[in-house]
Amino acid sequence: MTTKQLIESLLFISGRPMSESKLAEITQKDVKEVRGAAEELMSGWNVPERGVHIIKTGSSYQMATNPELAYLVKDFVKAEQSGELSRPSLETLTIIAYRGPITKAELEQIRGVNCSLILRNLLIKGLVEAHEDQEKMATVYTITFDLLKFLGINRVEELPEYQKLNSDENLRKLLEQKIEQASDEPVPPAVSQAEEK
Amino acid sequence: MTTKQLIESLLFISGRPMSESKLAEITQKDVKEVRGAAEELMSGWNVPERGVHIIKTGSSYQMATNPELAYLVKDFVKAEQSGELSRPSLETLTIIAYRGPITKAELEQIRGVNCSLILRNLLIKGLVEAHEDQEKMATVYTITFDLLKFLGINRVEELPEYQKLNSDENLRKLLEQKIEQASDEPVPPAVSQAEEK
Amino acid sequence: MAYKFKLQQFEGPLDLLLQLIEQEEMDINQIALAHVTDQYLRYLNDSKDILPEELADFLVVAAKLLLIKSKSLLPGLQVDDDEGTDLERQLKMYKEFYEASKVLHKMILKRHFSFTREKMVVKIDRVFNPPKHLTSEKLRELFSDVLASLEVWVSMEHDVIIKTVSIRERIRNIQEMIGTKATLHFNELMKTAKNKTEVIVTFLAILELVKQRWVGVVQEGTFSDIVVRKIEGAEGEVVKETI
Repeated sequence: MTTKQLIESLLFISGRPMSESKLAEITQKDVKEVRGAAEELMSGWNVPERGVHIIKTGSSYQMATNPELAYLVKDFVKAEQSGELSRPSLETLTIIAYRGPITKAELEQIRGVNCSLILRNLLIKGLVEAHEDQEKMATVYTITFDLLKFLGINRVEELPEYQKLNSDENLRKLLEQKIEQASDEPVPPAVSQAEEK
Repeated sequence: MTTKQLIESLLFISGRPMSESKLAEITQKDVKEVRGAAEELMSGWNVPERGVHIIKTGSSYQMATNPELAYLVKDFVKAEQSGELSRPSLETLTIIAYRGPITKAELEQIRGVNCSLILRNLLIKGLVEAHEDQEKMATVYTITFDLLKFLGINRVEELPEYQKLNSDENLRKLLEQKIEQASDEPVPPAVSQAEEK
Repeated sequence: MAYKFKLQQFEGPLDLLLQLIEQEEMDINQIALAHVTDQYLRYLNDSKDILPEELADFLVVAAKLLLIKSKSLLPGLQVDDDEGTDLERQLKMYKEFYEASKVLHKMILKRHFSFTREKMVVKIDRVFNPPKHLTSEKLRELFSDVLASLEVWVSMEHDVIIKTVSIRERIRNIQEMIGTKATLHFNELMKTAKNKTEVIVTFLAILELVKQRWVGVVQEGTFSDIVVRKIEGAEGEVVKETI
């Protein structure tokens, strides 16, 4: 039996998120092999012509329906899909999606405002998860499967402009470019008016 | 959307046998087309290297584990039933012990995180049980009689410092705050599905 | 200059700043930041939308803006440049994610949701499997820990309201002090501030009073104490719309 087969089968039986370590424990394979096989599965399953996809966040996997079929499946499972995200929730989730795993301090640095309450709300709603990062010795936050399902993507890497916004380095370069450009520009005439009074 | 895709997603999400006529009704295709698509699906899925197969009984189809992997199902069930409790699970258990009967919403307000998966885990391990509370019109959780016996007591009131800890002032305040907050909060995006009938 | 435009509800100080700059159709740079400083401060003073627990964050940005503004007014002023470019970079970064959040919002509105199966395809029988070393005493300990962790949430809002002083309160406070003393020393005033936030609030309050010609400030030498003095004829409440 190949590891791919075993994982496929387990994800189907459970229907819920399964972590690499849990999959490794049940299949008695090592985590690295599980990860490799799971990634292979994802590239096989996550194509437009398949009705079922495999979605991933952090180091967990789950089987889910192809988001293009939402119109059909929602009636069958009688899903409630009411509700809107508030602006602070959306903003916080966006940052965590692109920059997760992220600490509360890093999040607050980007939003410029205390995020304790909004994080708590998102944790309770199950849109965000907290983990202990052993290296950073800090709590880090990531998005959950529920948010992936809500966005209709298989993993955060599929978000628009993920590479650019995910890496601090890319973003820093981008921002610096803009600063340089701005300083090269001739001073706009608006400046004199700017200093009213 | 192809009929194959639609059937694949429906068989996955249901996990149970679905008749050709039922599939035709939901997908709004005719029975003949459904049969053709399902047969095609079967020849694609039912190969030794796949972990999940599609089986046919009479004129019904069902997604199921590759029969070669029957042992894996047993391993999975065992893994679900056994295993030590994580710290968050233990915390949840103690809250149910001291504050039960308690709703999921109250539990989440106290713990500050979503408790769906933890509750399910505690239920499988026979540590807590669910009841319908007629007055609250909600499901409430209590610890099981088995757990009481294991702890060597007859009722939760015999837990150490029960009176004091059960009627903690901060706990009362927090649960009251919840009601105030909940009313002006946006509705969460409910992607989780209702029970299909 | 009176501001007449209406801003959307804002989420935090960077959002307010971004909206002000976009309203002026300016790019994010030091000039734009200096330009909107007054509007920002006025919003801070008047807005009832700012949550008490977020006030401190708004004030930190106010302090950075004032530094940028003072540099643009006094080009010779020797100040460390970091704060200004920091704020500029921070605001640009915030804008990137703010724009991204609008894209995500559109994705969600499409309602292309994925669905997962709640029920397992196999039935799992419940077996009683208690944690081996669990005792009543252990339960009591864990529950006490849980209760202790609640303290921070329960007391949070209460604390913030007591601790923070609004700019308006501080203005009234300084007016009263100056009413009895006629002159005040800046250092003395700062000593009454209990934390960094209050230092900034006090500073902003004095600035507001200067702007409204209620007090004048005099400094004898470069490092000597600043004297705050009531201007002759200034009476009564501070009028809000003076400039």
